[in-house]
Amino acid sequence: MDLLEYQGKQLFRKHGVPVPDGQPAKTVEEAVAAADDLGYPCVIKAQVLIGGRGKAGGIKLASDRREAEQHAGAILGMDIRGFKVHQLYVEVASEIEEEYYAAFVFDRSAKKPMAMFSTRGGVDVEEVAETDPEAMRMVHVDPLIGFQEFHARRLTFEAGIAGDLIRPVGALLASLYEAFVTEDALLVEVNPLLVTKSRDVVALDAKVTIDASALYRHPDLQEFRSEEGMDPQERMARERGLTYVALDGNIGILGNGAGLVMSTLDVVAQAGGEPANFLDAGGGSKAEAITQAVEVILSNENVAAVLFNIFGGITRCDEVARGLLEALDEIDSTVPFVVRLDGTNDKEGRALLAEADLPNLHPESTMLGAAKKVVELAG
Amino acid sequence: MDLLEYQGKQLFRKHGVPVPDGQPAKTVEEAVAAADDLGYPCVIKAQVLIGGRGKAGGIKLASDRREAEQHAGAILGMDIRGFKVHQLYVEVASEIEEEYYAAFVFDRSAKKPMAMFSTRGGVDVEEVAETDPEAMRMVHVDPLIGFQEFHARRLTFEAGIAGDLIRPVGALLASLYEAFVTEDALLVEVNPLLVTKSRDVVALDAKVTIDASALYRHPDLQEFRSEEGMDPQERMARERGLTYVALDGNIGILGNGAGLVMSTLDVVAQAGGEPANFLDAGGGSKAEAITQAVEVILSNENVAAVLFNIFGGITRCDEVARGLLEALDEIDSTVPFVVRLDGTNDKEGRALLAEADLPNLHPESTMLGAAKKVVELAG
Amino acid sequence: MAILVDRDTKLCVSGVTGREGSFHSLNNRDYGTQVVSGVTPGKGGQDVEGIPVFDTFHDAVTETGANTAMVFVPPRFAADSILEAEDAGIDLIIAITEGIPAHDELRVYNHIRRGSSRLIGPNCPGILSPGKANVGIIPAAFFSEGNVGLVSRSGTLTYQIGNELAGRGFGNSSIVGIGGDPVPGSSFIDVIELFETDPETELIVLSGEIGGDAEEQAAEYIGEHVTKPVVAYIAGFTAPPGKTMGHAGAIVSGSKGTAAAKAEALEARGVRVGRTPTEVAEIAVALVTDPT
Amino acid sequence: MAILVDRDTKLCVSGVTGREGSFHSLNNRDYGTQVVSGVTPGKGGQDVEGIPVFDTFHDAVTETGANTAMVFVPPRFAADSILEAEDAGIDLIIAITEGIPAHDELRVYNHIRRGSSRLIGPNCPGILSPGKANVGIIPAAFFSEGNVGLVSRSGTLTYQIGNELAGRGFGNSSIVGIGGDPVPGSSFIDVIELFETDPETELIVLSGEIGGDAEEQAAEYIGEHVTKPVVAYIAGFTAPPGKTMGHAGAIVSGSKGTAAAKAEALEARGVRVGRTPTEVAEIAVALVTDPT
Repeated sequence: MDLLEYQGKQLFRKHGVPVPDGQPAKTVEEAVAAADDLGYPCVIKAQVLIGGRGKAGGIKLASDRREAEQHAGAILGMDIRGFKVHQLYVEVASEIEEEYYAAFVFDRSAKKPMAMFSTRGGVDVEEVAETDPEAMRMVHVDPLIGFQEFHARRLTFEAGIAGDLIRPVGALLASLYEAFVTEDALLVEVNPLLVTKSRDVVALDAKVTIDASALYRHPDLQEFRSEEGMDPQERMARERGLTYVALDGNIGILGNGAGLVMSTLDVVAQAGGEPANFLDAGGGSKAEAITQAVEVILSNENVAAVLFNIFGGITRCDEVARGLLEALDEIDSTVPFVVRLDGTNDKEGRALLAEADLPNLHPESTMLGAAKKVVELAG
Repeated sequence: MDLLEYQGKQLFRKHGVPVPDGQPAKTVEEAVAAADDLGYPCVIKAQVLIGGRGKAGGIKLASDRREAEQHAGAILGMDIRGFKVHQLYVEVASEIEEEYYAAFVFDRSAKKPMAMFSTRGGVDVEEVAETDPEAMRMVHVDPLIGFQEFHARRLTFEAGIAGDLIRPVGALLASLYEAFVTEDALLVEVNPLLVTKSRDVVALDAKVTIDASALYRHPDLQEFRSEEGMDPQERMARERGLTYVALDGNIGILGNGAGLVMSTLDVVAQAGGEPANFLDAGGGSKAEAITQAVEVILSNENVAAVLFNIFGGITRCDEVARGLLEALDEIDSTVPFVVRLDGTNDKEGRALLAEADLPNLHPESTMLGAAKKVVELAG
Repeated sequence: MAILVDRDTKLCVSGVTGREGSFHSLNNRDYGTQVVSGVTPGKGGQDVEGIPVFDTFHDAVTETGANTAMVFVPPRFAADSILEAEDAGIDLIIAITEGIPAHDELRVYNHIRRGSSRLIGPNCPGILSPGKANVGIIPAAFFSEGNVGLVSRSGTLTYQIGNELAGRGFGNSSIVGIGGDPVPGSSFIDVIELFETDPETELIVLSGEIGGDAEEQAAEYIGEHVTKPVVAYIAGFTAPPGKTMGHAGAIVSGSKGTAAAKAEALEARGVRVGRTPTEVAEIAVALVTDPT
Repeated sequence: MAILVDRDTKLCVSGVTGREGSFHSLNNRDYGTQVVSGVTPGKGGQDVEGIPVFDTFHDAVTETGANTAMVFVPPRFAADSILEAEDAGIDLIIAITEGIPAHDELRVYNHIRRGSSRLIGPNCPGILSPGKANVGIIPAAFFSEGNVGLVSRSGTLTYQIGNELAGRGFGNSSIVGIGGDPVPGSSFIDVIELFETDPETELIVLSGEIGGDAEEQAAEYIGEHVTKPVVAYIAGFTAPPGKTMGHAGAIVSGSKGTAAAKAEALEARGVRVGRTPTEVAEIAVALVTDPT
């Protein structure tokens, strides 16, 4: 779950990561009131879950109330790389002396958190890491002992920052790690990490991704859950607890288990078809969940045919068959369904489908056969 | 550093360990005001750093203001096993249903914290552990992962407490561990851990020992430092940063390093003498520290002779000699000093003593010889 | 022989009294697995169709000699249950639970890894050694004893590939689902190392997917340490690139995590990669018929 | 030969620019120890009479090939410095610092113990292998090369016993101060194990003191694993019992921690215990003259 900048900064503050004063705003009036409150010059920032806001004109300096009003009006409702701006953040303007970069992220390879620091912040750090790898300092943190002072010293001394910044940057990194762990973040990224003219160190941006699996222990973070940037099917699927990703083709896909669904996409593509979605019905799906999944798939008007590819472990094929039949009964669709059922209770499932004997139901016995069939039916 | 009950409970509260309401008091008036505030019945408790307060009459139930006044007056100033009562704690009376025992302590042998729990609390648990070891449940905690829910389950299920108490007792144990670690305690002990008639779980007593080496990171705990129960020499030594323990004999002992001082005590005892103190001047003592140490030793009027046993590593023998000569110059004592110097700069140290040529200074070249000499001189 | 679970497995199931837990425990027992005990705090003393239930793993180990644990409790309790099993001296812990918070997994991983227990999963379908023992939720009826060692990040995809292999007459020494979480307790490498030394295993099939670099690491390991033939499958060639917000992840991994990059890494080390589950089985047939 | 430190030791000193740190670093170098570098954050690039100073242990290891660390920084910084040395891949870390908080020591101990580095101390005088290397604050002039391995919890008592032995013509293979803190990085057993396999060591002297049960554990180990003669000394026969408030400590240790109990445990395993440092030396003479 990605957080907007102002949400991330709220967490930063809670854990002692210094950030400039700022206030969120949803309307031009709120933005102007916030700007008046914070004082001028201030910065009006679009709050969207995508990078490149500055280049897109989503971040503007306002030196007085007139400018604040003007910028807020211009930015609200703006479209930034497909994301519409519904939310602003008004922040005190900072005088920039240096721009650094700092982050904590999971290193899946080493299975440890990785601390990252660079003096080349405020720019595309992926490019920095590629063209000048030495400029990106990285150290692993043993999660059982946590981020130690020596980690901070390594990062800062090796990056070669000035002596007077070693301690404040180190302290910021320690607080950032605390936020990373305490808030169950998968990523905390500060770019740029600012050194002001008065040699203060502040996080000027905040990119935070929270582990959705850990939300149960962060009731305060659940309200940050945003549906911004989701297409209607994705929103429907989330409401029903399904994993759905919209794609561009015309073949609806449903499977159980992410690996099998991905494999199904591949096989359909190889057979010459174009999937309309990725939908993982998950393990142990009951009939009701399957019915809802069918609704989600069919709500996409591009869908010309649907492939059900089920290999039951926890999932029982008879439940899937029952769910599908219920859905077809309710929706009354003529879209053809190719259904392949294997695994737990597959015989029972196949029997249910045979019994229903619907004209648009096409049972297939193998995954490859089913993929070929659905491509044929989708035309 | 041992804490008084009310100080320990202050820490408990901070970490969520439930304790009955209570207020400290230093006078009868304060105690009565506290009792009025808390309501009756309440308990007036002597605050001393020694066990067995109840048996000694240091804990009394007051059912009204008259009794509160009476008990507070009786307990203040009372002597409990050598400790004079300067401080009271007034606490809401609890209705006792069960008395358990809980503690966290360092297990030096396993080099891990040990969690302890017993349903046989409110009594001498050392005796319980001896006569009925099964009644004392103990589990080690890996300090790198901390006290987990399973540790609490093991303790409580294995102790066989009622099902409705598993969670509250487990939660109390988790909070107690947090206090143990966060406050740098060497011991936290709750005896009794009370189950009230309304099935609430509270810590009715609190024994907490704080690691003196960690006080630098607990400025709030430093004010708890008490000099209660210390003899005048111990207080003088502490003010000077020396480690001093008063003993019953007449031979003053000074050495550098706890092991060497203990060994010196043993050797003096074997030679037939009786040490008057243990004094470790520590590593790298400067002349001034030695001078102060001599002052502390001689402030004990029983001292008939003094043994200096120095083996210099960090400590330099010439510094020791210089400190001793300065002290003797200032104090003008006739008490004989037997001095054995070996190690770093021993030649220089011995030369300084020889040069001073004081009548009450007796250099010796071996530890054993020095011990025999000081016993002879002490008479 | 087989790896990890076999006739000597003595299984204790955490969450044995739950709906899924009891269903699969009994299923595993029906298959022949020795399910000696279960753990559900507060239900000690009860039993699940003869499987005795204990309040703690420690009691279960002491009383029933369990050497393997299966963790079936909800995510909120799973990390604690794994740690408890380890503390109780269980050798092999198989965590089925999906949705354990990543930081919990990280702590558990780094703790377990430095001890002597082995963790498989979490978020995995378990391990099946056909004809010997089944621990987890793999539908055993589809698989028979044989010489193919199968290791996979994905549950149902494992069944699919196993099924394709079975369709061509292959049986399995063991089928190991290592799980799809970012921090699996055991990696492809850990399992492949066991297959390499298992006399029954003659062919190893690795089933991977996009994300992370576990397949790339496995490729390197195979190139250096594995003498047995290995066939691989990678799911996700046509998966859309995930939306990730920050840059740190991309920099750290150093890998694109794409199916193409993984297939390339494997092929560079001499591992043949099937483009569909069916093709994996076909390659396996070719390798056995004409091993080169 | 010797144990732990010798001519191959390449020492990096944490806190090398401090008053005590520089004094003893130079002292150790004068003795012949290879003091290759030092660490003081913020003073990287400077030198202490030719010893190059680095900001981090990682730099020091990379640049100077240090394999041994001596930690001389104040207690507030010591645990971090030990962890840094370990993270930088130092094999042997000798922590002189006194007064490290116990919970810090506990975390450091449990972390280091599960890795491959060895920690001696904290709150110890270091290690002297006469004629080869001196790392720490042991006054080396009193000791010469020889065949007695000496291990002690106490600093100055070590010198006293070493001196008594020297007075009777004994030299030392190595003198190891393990430190007097409740959680020493290495125990008597760890060091005795090394002496047992060190060909130069013919006699082992153990110097203990009251408190804890390290001597009792050592006694058991010696009884089972040590073939070389061992002489022991225990300080504190006449020490007053410490005032401790709670009961938990006494229950956990199970040992009284008294000198008498320790001496008894050692003697029960055939270890002769001298009642004074002088007597230790006399027993050593007797053992060497008439080894039984």
